Amino acid sequence: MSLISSFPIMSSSCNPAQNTIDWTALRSDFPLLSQQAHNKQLAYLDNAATTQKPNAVIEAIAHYYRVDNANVHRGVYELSERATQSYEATRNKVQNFLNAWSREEIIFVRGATEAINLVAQSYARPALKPGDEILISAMEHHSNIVPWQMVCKKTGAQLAIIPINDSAEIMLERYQQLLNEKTRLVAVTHVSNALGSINPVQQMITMAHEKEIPVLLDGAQAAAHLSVDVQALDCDFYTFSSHKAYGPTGVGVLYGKKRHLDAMEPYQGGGDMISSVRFEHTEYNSLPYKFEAGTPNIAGVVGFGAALDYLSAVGFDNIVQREQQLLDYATLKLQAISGLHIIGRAKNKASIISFVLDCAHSHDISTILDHQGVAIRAGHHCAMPVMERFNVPATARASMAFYNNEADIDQLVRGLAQVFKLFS
Amino acid sequence: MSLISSFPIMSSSCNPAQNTIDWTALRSDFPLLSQQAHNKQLAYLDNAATTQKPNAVIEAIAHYYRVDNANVHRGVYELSERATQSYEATRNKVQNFLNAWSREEIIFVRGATEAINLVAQSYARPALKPGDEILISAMEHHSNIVPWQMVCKKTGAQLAIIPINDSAEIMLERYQQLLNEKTRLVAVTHVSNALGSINPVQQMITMAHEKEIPVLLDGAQAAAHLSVDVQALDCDFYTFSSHKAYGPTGVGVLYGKKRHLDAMEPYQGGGDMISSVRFEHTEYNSLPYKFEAGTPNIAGVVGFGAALDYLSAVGFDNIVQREQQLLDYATLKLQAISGLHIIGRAKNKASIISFVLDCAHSHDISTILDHQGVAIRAGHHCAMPVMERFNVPATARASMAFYNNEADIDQLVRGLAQVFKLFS
Amino acid sequence: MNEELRALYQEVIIDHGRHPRNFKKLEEPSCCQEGYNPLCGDRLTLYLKVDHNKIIDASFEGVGCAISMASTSLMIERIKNIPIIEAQQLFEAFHLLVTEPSPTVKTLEYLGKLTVLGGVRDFPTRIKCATLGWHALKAGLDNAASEQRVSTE
Amino acid sequence: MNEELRALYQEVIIDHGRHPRNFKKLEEPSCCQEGYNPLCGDRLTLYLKVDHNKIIDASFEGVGCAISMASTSLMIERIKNIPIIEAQQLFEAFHLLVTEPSPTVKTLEYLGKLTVLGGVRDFPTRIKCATLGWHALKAGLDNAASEQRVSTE
Ligand SMILES: Cc1ncc(COP(=O)(O)O)c(C=O)c1O
Ligand SMILES: Cc1ncc(COP(=O)(O)O)c(C=O)c1O
Repeated sequence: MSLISSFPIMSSSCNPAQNTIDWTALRSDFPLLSQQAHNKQLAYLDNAATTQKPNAVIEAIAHYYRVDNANVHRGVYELSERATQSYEATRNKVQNFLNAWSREEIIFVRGATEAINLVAQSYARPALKPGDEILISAMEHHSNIVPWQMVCKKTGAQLAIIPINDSAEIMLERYQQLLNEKTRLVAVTHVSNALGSINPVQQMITMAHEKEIPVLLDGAQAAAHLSVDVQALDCDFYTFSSHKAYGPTGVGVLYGKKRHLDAMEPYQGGGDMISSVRFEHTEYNSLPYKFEAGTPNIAGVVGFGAALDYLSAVGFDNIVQREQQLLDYATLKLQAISGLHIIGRAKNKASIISFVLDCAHSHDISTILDHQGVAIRAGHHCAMPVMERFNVPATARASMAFYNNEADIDQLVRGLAQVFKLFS
Repeated sequence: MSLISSFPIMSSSCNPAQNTIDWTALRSDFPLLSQQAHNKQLAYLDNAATTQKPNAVIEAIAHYYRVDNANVHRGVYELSERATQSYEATRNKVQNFLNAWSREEIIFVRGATEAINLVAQSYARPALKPGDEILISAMEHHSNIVPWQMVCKKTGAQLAIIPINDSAEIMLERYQQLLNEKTRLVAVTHVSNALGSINPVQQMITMAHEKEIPVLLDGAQAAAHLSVDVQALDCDFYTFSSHKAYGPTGVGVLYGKKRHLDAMEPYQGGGDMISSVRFEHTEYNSLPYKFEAGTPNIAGVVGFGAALDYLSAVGFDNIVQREQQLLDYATLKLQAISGLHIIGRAKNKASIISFVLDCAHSHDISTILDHQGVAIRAGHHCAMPVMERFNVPATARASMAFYNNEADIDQLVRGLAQVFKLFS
Repeated sequence: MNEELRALYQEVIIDHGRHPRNFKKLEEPSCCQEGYNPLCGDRLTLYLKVDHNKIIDASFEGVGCAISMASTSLMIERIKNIPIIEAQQLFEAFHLLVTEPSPTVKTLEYLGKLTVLGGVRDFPTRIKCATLGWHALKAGLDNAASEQRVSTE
Repeated sequence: MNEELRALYQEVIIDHGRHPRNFKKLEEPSCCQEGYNPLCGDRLTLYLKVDHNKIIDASFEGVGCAISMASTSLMIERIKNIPIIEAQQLFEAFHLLVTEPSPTVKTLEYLGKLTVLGGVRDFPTRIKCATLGWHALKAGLDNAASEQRVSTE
């Protein structure tokens, strides 16, 4: 197949065992990375915001539109059948990717944000009473705060916050105390986008389940960087976005245990999510279609399938090992800079480094780095409460993907030297 | 620019005045149309389900991923600024396309279905009381029925139905009677997907506004086939999908008058839609971002911009004229077939023809036509109440776009001859 | 006309599609089961009269395409006066016929006249049409069985 | 270091960014106006003392990048002891400075020392930083004006 043969690591080695990956060759699968920015080679270090796409993904989308485009699930003709099969094939791939029990547990949405909102509106809202509690952590992304605030406002329920220590780790004893008979749901991030912390979610789920409290994991920063097994975790819901996992924008996944999804109200009404419509009465369709009203992002889902194929060809063992190498290298280099402070020093960390400089605000840092060809993020990273917690107005954040290399990090360090030159 | 130069009608003539279009050349802008289906040239006549995409759109998406991909609205670096500008440029194009008063009135969603659900949840649900009425017509798509049923169930409001006559036209006198002091909203389709009727929406809006009742138009079947001016119409909301307007899947538009949108609650919570988040209190961002939580379908929106450019280069005068030609031709040919009955004979019709045969069920028709290379839709077209109204279990539907031609219709007619051969 | 199409629309099918047998309501049925295909709107009601674990009469009503009408009509001809357990085996065999790339000779022999529906294999979007009546049968028998269990317990 | 960057981060800006002038609370201000940039989290409070349509004192507090701090600091130096109406003209002129490709000589002369912020033109994502204090000024003056209207009516 053309998508596979255009994948360099496959031609050099069919067995994606550790250390056999040619990372340099693999980088050339990502066309955007070869561009110049401000006359410098681009060092793209904003992967927590969004990842770049391999040619296989870009080609899968174009191929879909050139050859297979039709509406799904309803056509009798072959073209529509082909479109439906490519769309549904991705559902199977996601099922494997997460090791879900059934393909019916995989719902396609726009992104992690919509997935969380769906659970807030269809699962939590009808069930919550005044006084009930939703438990989140102090390191959540706004997408895992605001939907719960909205639903609390409607129902009279309340948010409770699991505190984090100075190293940016969940305080498990406090978490244990906060789990109580009023707690209706725990919603925590698997990996923090602002701090890099990998949370002890397995343990947290066990603790919550002892009190029969269900758990939602926000996997936006985890799914493309760790291997996730929802059955082993036994989480009740898992959410993530394709665009942060080398796939297209406009696609996300809600995984939910079948018994929850079955019991839930539909989220949106429309075509495909119904079984029969009369003005007097409407019957809803079965899973997963009950939650997929209207024409979905077909091309996006097809492209996402290509991204999952790509990821599994690289292999999570390799990805984790390479990204930890990069994290270690970058941490070493950055902490050697005096006047630079890393925010977020959890023992378990993904390849995300937030930092502040004594001499310059993160916004200025980012502007100057941009002129050295280095793309990092500056600001609150949609995690304002984290900024408050660490008493900083904003941070600069470098986040790495497996296609980054030591040269990117060196370029970041050289760029920071310019900041110091200007500001001190 | 490469997108423009790859656009044949531009090279032959810069002025898209009527009759100057080379429709044959233009057809070759759509790569999918040149394929064979079952060893026959494909006659794609299911444009009401989804339209095919011109190269300019496919290229715009690939170009975005190869060159501009970054997250929007939050990055300081140039790449992110470029992504934001391409994304926001489409908002201006949609504003022009609909002649909206302000770009803030344009909200990007997944599709028409989500747009209607957004209005149902954020506009109607908080306002509705038991006994209130939402007025829809008897020819709505499920996407403009089920969201209202869901909101009625939550609030105790009721659906009222504007009847249609045997020609599939809205009965305006009955509509006038149904508009009463309990009516909170009129939600009608601009063009019926199952019948082709173009509804007298200008008149209907005037009648509703006389009683100060707001009107939502479902423009899913209209936006790519008629020129729409929301200010002239004075509708309160207008909704449509990119994928039915030659653009990518996973993108839709909600237009709403600013004063409505300003007063509405946000729909989903998350990144980008907030101005500040504290655990105690969250402030929402201004329009349009209040309604665009999370990372949007950036590439899709960029591709949609290319589709709008394409449409405006072809020009609505040309599109309307060409599609009416095709409608007239197809109607003439089909009504000459004895044993074939056209369902939906409104005076004002878009290029959609639903029909039934005495001798064969629509599903069988579609299978046989597929084997002749003709793609049409068979079924209830997500409009089951329309099927009940006309007392048919299902219909076959041929729907034409400007890139279709008389040969496609001849191929359909020849295909039908095979159906008769087999079934009578 | 192409071969696959001819294989799908065999004479028997066209005939049963146009003139379905046992197309009526049944007086005092043991169970009446709705079958519904939301894709195309095909809808039928299957009536079964069961006695001592045997189907003693069956009929149906409804609207649908030639495939779903013919398939249900042929099914009813075959299941009349056979034990429930055999009807359930037939269901499995029929399922294999329309989904497996090459069903075994044994399956084909067992199904007999019902094999005329094998052509549907090449039309993935039509498999639901061919199995609509059969799914109604399975659901009806399951319900009948569980009701009987309930009433005998 | 590249030229555009040097044009953005001139000495004066680095200096005012690091040591903003009039960085304090004002006693008994006529108005105190918050300015907030959700993009980066920059947040400042502008204090104005107005008497007889004239700004007689001004100060600010807050956190932010060098551009927003310096811009506000330089703005306050300039608006002290000028009539409200002139401050409003300055707002317009400053807006032209940072958004127009080539501001007129007249605008540049009028703005004087404030022209050091012209370099921000080449950094579209930073224009909001440069204008944060100015937007607070405009909002503050509008509020002050409407309050005065309210109190004199
Ligand atoms: C931890 C976390 N949760 C949720 C989200 C929201 O993802 P999306 O914007 O794709 O919906 C993000 C992305 O920024 C994130 O980092
Ligand atoms: C009249 C009408 N309304 C709404 C829709 C729903 O559009 P989408 O599926 O793109 O959300 C359709 C599409 O089938 C339609 O024809």
